[in-house]
Amino acid sequence: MNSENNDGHQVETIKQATIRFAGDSGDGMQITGTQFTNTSAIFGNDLATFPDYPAEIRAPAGTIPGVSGFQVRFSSFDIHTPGDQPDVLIAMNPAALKTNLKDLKPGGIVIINSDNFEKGDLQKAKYEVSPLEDSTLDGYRAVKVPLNKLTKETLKDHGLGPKVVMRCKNFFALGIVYWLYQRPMETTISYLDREFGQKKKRPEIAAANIAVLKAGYNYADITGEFQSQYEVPKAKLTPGTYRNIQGNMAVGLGLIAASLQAKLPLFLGSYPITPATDILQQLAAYKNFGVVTFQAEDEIAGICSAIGASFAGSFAVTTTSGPGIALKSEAMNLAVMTELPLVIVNVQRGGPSTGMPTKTEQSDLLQCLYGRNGDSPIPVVASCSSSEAFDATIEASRIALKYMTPVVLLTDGYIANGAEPWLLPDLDTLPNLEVNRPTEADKETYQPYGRDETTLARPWAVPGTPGLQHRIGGLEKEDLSGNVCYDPSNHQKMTDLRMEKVERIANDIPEFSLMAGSTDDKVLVLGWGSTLGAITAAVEELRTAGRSVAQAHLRHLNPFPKGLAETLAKFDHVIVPEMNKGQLSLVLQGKTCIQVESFTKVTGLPFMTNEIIAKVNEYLG
Amino acid sequence: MNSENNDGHQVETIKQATIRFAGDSGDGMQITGTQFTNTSAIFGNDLATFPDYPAEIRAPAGTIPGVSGFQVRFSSFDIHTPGDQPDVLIAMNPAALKTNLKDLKPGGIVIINSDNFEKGDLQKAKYEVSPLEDSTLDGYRAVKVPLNKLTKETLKDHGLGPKVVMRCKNFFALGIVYWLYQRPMETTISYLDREFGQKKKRPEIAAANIAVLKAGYNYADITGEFQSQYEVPKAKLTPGTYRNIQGNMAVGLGLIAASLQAKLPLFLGSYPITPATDILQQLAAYKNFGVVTFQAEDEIAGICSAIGASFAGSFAVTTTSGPGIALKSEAMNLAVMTELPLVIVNVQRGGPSTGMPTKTEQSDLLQCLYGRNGDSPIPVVASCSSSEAFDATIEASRIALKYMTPVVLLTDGYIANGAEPWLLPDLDTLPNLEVNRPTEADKETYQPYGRDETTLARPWAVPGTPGLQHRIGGLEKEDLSGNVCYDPSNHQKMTDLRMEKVERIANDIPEFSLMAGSTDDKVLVLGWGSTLGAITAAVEELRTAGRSVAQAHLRHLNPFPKGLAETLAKFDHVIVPEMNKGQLSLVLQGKTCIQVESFTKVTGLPFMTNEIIAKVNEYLG
Amino acid sequence: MATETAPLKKKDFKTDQDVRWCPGCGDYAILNSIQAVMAKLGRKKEDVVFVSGIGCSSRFPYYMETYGFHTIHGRAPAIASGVKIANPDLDVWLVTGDGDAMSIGGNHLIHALRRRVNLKILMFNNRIYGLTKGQYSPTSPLGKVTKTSPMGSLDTPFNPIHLALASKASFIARSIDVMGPHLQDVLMQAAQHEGSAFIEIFQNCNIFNDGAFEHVTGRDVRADQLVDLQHGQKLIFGKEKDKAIVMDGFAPKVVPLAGTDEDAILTWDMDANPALAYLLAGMEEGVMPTPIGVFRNTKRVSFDAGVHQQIKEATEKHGKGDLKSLIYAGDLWEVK
Amino acid sequence: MATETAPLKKKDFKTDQDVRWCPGCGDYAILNSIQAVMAKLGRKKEDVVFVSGIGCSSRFPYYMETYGFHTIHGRAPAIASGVKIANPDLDVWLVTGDGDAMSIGGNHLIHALRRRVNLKILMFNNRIYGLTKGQYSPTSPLGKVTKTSPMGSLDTPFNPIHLALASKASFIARSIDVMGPHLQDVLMQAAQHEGSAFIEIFQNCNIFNDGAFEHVTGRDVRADQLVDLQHGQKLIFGKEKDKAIVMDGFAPKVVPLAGTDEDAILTWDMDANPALAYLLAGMEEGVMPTPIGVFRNTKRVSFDAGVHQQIKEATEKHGKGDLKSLIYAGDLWEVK
Ligand SMILES: Cc1ncc(C[n+]2csc(CCOP(=O)(O)OP(=O)(O)O)c2C)c(N)n1
Ligand SMILES: Cc1ncc(C[n+]2csc(CCOP(=O)(O)OP(=O)(O)O)c2C)c(N)n1
Ligand code: SF4
Ligand code: SF4
Ligand SMILES: [Mg+2]
Ligand SMILES: [Mg+2]
Repeated sequence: MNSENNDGHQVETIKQATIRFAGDSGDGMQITGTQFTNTSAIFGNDLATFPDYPAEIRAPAGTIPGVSGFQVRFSSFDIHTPGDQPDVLIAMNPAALKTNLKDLKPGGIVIINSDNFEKGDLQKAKYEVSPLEDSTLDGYRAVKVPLNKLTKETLKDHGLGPKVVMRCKNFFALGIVYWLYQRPMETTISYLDREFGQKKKRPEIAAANIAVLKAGYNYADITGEFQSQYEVPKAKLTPGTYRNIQGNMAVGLGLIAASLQAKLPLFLGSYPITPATDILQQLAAYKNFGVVTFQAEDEIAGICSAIGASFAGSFAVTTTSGPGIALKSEAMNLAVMTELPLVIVNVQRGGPSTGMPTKTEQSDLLQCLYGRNGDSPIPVVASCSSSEAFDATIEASRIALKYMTPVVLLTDGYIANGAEPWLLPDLDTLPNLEVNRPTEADKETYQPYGRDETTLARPWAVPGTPGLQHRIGGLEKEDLSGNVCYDPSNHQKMTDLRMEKVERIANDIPEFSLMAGSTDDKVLVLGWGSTLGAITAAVEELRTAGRSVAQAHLRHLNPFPKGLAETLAKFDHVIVPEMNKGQLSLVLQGKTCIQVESFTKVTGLPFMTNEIIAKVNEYLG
Repeated sequence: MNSENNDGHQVETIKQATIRFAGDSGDGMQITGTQFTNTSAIFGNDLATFPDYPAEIRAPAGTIPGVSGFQVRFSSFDIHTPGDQPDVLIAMNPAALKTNLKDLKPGGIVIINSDNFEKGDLQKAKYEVSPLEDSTLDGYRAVKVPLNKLTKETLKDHGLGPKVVMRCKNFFALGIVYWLYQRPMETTISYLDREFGQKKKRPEIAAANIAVLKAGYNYADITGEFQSQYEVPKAKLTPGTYRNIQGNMAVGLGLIAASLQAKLPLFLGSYPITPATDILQQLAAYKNFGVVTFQAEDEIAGICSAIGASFAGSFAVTTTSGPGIALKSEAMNLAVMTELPLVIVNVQRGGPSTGMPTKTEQSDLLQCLYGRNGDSPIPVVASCSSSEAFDATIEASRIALKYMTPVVLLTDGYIANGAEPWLLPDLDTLPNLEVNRPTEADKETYQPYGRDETTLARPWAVPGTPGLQHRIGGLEKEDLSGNVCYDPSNHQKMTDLRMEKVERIANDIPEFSLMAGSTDDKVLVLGWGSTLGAITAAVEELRTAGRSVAQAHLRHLNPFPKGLAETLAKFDHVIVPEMNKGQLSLVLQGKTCIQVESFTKVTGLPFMTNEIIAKVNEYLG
Repeated sequence: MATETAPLKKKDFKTDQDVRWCPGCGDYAILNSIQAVMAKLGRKKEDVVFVSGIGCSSRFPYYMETYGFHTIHGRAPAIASGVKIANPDLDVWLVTGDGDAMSIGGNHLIHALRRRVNLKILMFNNRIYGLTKGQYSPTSPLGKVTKTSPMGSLDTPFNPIHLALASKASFIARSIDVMGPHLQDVLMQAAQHEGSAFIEIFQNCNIFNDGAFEHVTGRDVRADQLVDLQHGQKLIFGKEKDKAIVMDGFAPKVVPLAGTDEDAILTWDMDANPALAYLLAGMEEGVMPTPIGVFRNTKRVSFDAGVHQQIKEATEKHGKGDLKSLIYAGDLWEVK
Repeated sequence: MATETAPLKKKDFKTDQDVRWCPGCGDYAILNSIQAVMAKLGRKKEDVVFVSGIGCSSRFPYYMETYGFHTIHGRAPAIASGVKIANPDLDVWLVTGDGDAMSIGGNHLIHALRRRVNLKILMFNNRIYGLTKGQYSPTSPLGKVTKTSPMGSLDTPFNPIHLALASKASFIARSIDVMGPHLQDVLMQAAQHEGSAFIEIFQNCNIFNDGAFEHVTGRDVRADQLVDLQHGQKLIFGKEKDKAIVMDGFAPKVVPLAGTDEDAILTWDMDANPALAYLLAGMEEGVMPTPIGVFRNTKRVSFDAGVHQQIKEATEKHGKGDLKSLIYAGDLWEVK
């Protein structure tokens, strides 16, 4: 659908677009991307984003390791991924061009800051010949904009130092893109006013950025560099109030919500580690919710302080990433043995070892399930998207508090840093997580390892309660009394009880069900975690094309929901895409003996929709 | 076969006997048991032992937690386990009687120190009525001996203090048992001379113990308390030189042998933990082999020092038990990423958490396979008996050095503390473990992450080698160069390479094969680790009875030997006995999709032969 | 109920568990002193928590009729910190050994001390790993022959008082298992201190390191080998109270009291520069007298109090957090 | 080959890797000084190993044309100990940050120091976690506002020199990123020391903690805020060399040089009781001058040397171990 707008420009209405902003880490690409995202969200598009940070704090300016990217996809329909290939690439320097151009859609638009292609710039990006002068850009629509010059020009009367001026140039680029997609500038203008004008008391900075933003918009309008403008109409989204949210923030809010629903103070013991640090940082700001954040000396002290707090009666949490889980395993086992509630958040990143801290992966599933000495069952809940992380967090908290057990909540770097619109929940629908604690009145009957008949949870008697003094620890416990006990049959019994308690959670979670398709379909795509978006997009596309494919997604990795094996058995092929070397596949086969087709990817990048489509097609023939 | 010996006593010739010595931890039961074992070994029986220590150093004398036991089974044929039920029980006090009587064979002999059944003694064992006076001993042949009195009497002229005198009474009991089984006393007499007379320069102690030993022997001979004596003839064992060995000692010797075969100094970084401490203690004594033992401040420092030593070119090892592995996981992953050779010995104990430190279990298999962040393949080798631990250690070392990888060697408390005759190896048959290191001459072609075509091992260039300076670490490595690299396709490639390197080890180990039976049998019993003895005994017995059962035992848990899946598929039922909740079963099913029957036991005690027989019969119908 | 107000006695702090240390172990005497101190302090049993790590000493909580947590090796300071920060109304005591506290747990120890979490950390120092049956520990002397050091240990030992000083502990003391009244006095002072208290207790392990302290704590030598630090008192000691400590340049020296100028005798001043405590704690055992008593007792708001103070201030400033306004925050938009 | 004997130059210790610290980071200056020191020391490149943990500072080994190991967070002292004990012929340097060394790695640090493993441990102290983008560290001052302490940190910081002293390090020093000649001098002394050397280097993180040391190291204030410890020299400092340190009871005090009795002025004596070093290291930053230079340099056989000495003695005593007699030992019996 093409048309012309008031200014006489041609306007093409499209259903979706994907833009990637790429530049040096000093170029403000994350802010630029976030601004575009917020504007589009408020405009009413559905959207998905993928920020891609460099590993170093500040790799040398202009080099390839220093490139920072932010991809946003927005649409007039329901979308699930930030897009396989961008339609538009903004490349602020040669390094950004070099690392990102290969992803651009053939024929896509690339907006280049041509001022940054001097000899030195090219060298830093290891270009021998300028890509503006050879065939590199063939097949793309390259728009070269002297951003530095134009920004300087725009601000020449603002009386600002040259460094400050140069820091505004990302808003020139943003202006161009706003024009290209006919976005209103208000959201960004009021952001700049708020952030720099009011909070940081630098109204001159706000004014400069606003001027540059408008200049960029006008430049695009006037120069006619672009063949047409595009319009992406509003999407039909579920009615309600929305905000954009990153996964780490959603986890933080979920934890506070759970603590309020449980009427227990929240205690977070943690040690900073990429990409989980944000949760600690965010919760540190919520002291008026009674939240205690304890930045411990290491991961072990982080979880141990949380175990102590749990013993003392708090709703206790620890947050980390893969290497931190490795360090916490011994203490996780103490929580298993003492049957204390504890939520362990693992924001997964590329492994093994230090691996690729800033890249995403789903490769800690086996570690979380099995990475402890002895038979040590721990429930595992996995979040599947940045906004759903709120619900997954509450679910993990519910299980921990109700079953008196540590619970692992898995997210990953993609969920943690990615942002998406979040339909805010009706607070009345949040589960009541209140716990029933024994009191002095129960003195005569209280048994530290007595158990609830249904859940098998032991009672949570907290220090300070008169008459319930007792002692717990990591040695095997005698049934009921909790005394240290080396009796052979007791060890068998307690090992069985610990297992069964976790297995019984399956009675308390939804049965396994399909999200799309039916058991009449030939192929089932079964995922978990952050691959949800890519899988959903792929299955929707396949089903629209009439292919016989169904979809399911596991939120509970331990225990599995009931009915899983029965349902899997009904398909010719069960494809299990994972960002690891087949960890869920191993567990599925191990527990059901049903053969699944493991489809894996460990590049540090999320699946692309097309990859999954291609895989499914292999099995559909 | 009955007869009478010279003294006119009736002598019954039997094929095997099982004796359990039980007393207070201060009563010297471990020494007594060991003496009987050594004597029987030298006499020429086959044998198997099972020591069972109390958890406390010195639980209060006379109490139930303070009971220490030592079971020895000896025979005139090839045996595999220390016996399900003892024929003779020596109970030095009421607590020992209470905890052990239930295991005694119906009609078995119980030799009781009747001097230790005073009121106070009974209270400590929580007996309300003296078991000597009620029906407790009905159905057994109880022989009450006033051991204290007789010992005192024997030593009245030795001029020793009363404490020292009392410490001799175990040898009175040993004398009785020697008489009962017609054992020569020489081995013990020369042990006492050596140990006390020569080493500790206390000849009076040696003399006293020898006197008491003989007194016990004579007492049994004269009193005629026993209906008959027994004779267990020599076994037909493979010819050669034998010694008795405990598993921890075998591991220690295996490590030294490997270091000599590799012509590399042995470096052990470790932190004491039950039941692995012995290995550290033993190796500390072998400094003249160039062995460096480093008692680190904790498990993490233990493995890290070993990783450092490996980088520097030593044959590096760390030893621990389950909780220590939990702590070492992060560093194990560093060894995976840096591809350095390292042997990690895990002497498993009862878990989870601190669990039951002095009890045996096989529950760290999953932890060792999967307990690390990221996709982190580590080869796992399991020893199946105290003497075989020597070979298993060399095999683990071979893999580590040849494939440049950390390797986990699994033993357990049962293997570690149990002793059995060891047919000493012909040293010429030990594998040559010499490594080929790049030198200055390879300067031009050396690549830190270049690889051997067959093994995929990278070259081990050690500091001090001119021209090969390079840098390694835990971040993802670029193929060949080893530089830090976040490139998506490189991460995929390196993850695949790390996996494949470990998988290729399957080309270098024996194919999967049956130890007994054939694929025509209906049932396969498939075990791993220290269950070998019980399984072998059970399968032998079943096959002798004509049952259709085969047996196989896995030494390599990662990678599995070739042909495993194919062979398993040929049986109606594959029974997998394990001292855990089904860990190998999960992995077998996960990797082969062949359903196996998990048969588990977690009581801290080894399987009994009868338990396995019963299980197999369930499937044979 | 009458029982609620009746003052608790020592025996009220005994549990029904059998005490499982070796007969003759110094831990018994310490247990006895601590139970006595509990009774004297008059705290309710339910408001007291004993946390321990792993080791012989760490079995301690089983014998105290309070809340108790026998945790994992070395981690007790971190776990106890969590208990205390989560509920500052509890009295949190920590029992640990020289291995538990200074080997595997060294980092948690120094961090709990420097943070000044209000914990009473009792380190039973027997200079050996007891539970694992006799390996040298970080407080075993150089050259110590043990199962893992058959030719003598090469590890220079820590001086626990030095480490506690450098860790900025706000209360630091030393006492001896068999010196009940002294130990109880020190423990009472620790209990009343607000902040991180570290108390080293010399403890005899009669099985694996018998007599390790005999040369300074033996009944015969004690008076000449120990000097008790009493605030404001001159450092005079000896069976006959005939010896004194003076400074010789920057080094302490023992001189006969007779003939020494009184002003020259060092006066123990807890509020002096901590380098003085460092100096005295550094006197070579056996050569100089070994100081016992309180090395440090400073006032400063504890970490846990600080945490709850910040929560209070934040709540006063921003109002008590409310879920609705937390979640419905930031850039919102409505879809109709 | 001529190159084998030609003395190495600073540039010979540079690698081909791009240096990836933020422009302006203090780490650049330190790298420069260390490369210079390497050239001066004249060791062969292949005989030097740089080990590091995780943090901005810990990227260091990538930039040194020696052997290098960028390990895991906090564990470098343990790994470096293994390297050095396995091969004492190597020069082992360790680069770490205040978080890597004193947070997660605190225990390994104090143990490596007390053992006196012959390591040169360089701690780049920027009083912040740089790599994780700005959280308070164990050396951040009380009240420090960071991302995880929005209302100010409640953690009392460590004094790294105090901790090193209490850990019995045999060489202890402090220098400053931008004071190249001083830093190089200190590093040269450390290199020549046999034992565990700990060197704290004040390092500016211009991104997350810019100017943390400006009040003592700034060009204008430096002369008045720093005092350089030189063995045998009086503690006199100030732009005009007009101030001196004297003792006031047991506390140090700054006085004008003019009018002060020379004998009263403290003389820096490295061999004095370590309590003197403790005292000086404890002078309050900003209020008293901050000491730099060498706090301690004692002679004592290093741990790694001791290990190999024991191996030598055992071998002399028992003969070189032989596999046959090792395995064919104990009670043997023959089956025919
Ligand atoms: C993770 C872990 N590592 C090692 C051990 C083994 N271990 C238990 S106690 C102990 C040392 C005990 O020494 P100390 O703290 O001095 O206590 P003591 O027994 O002397 O009172 C060791 C090494 C363990 N239980 N857990
Ligand atoms: C096991 C583990 N926990 C946490 C982290 C995250 N982490 C990396 S560096 C660092 C702190 C760095 O601070 P510092 O040692 O002072 O170094 P700087 O970056 O300031 O030079 C942290 C918390 C990690 N990499 N590994
Ligand atoms: S081993 Fe030593 S410390 Fe442990 S209980 Fe026995 S005497 Fe006490
Ligand atoms: S963050 Fe700070 S310490 Fe790290 S490289 Fe940048 S300036 Fe240096
Ligand atoms: Mg101890
Ligand atoms: Mg830092």
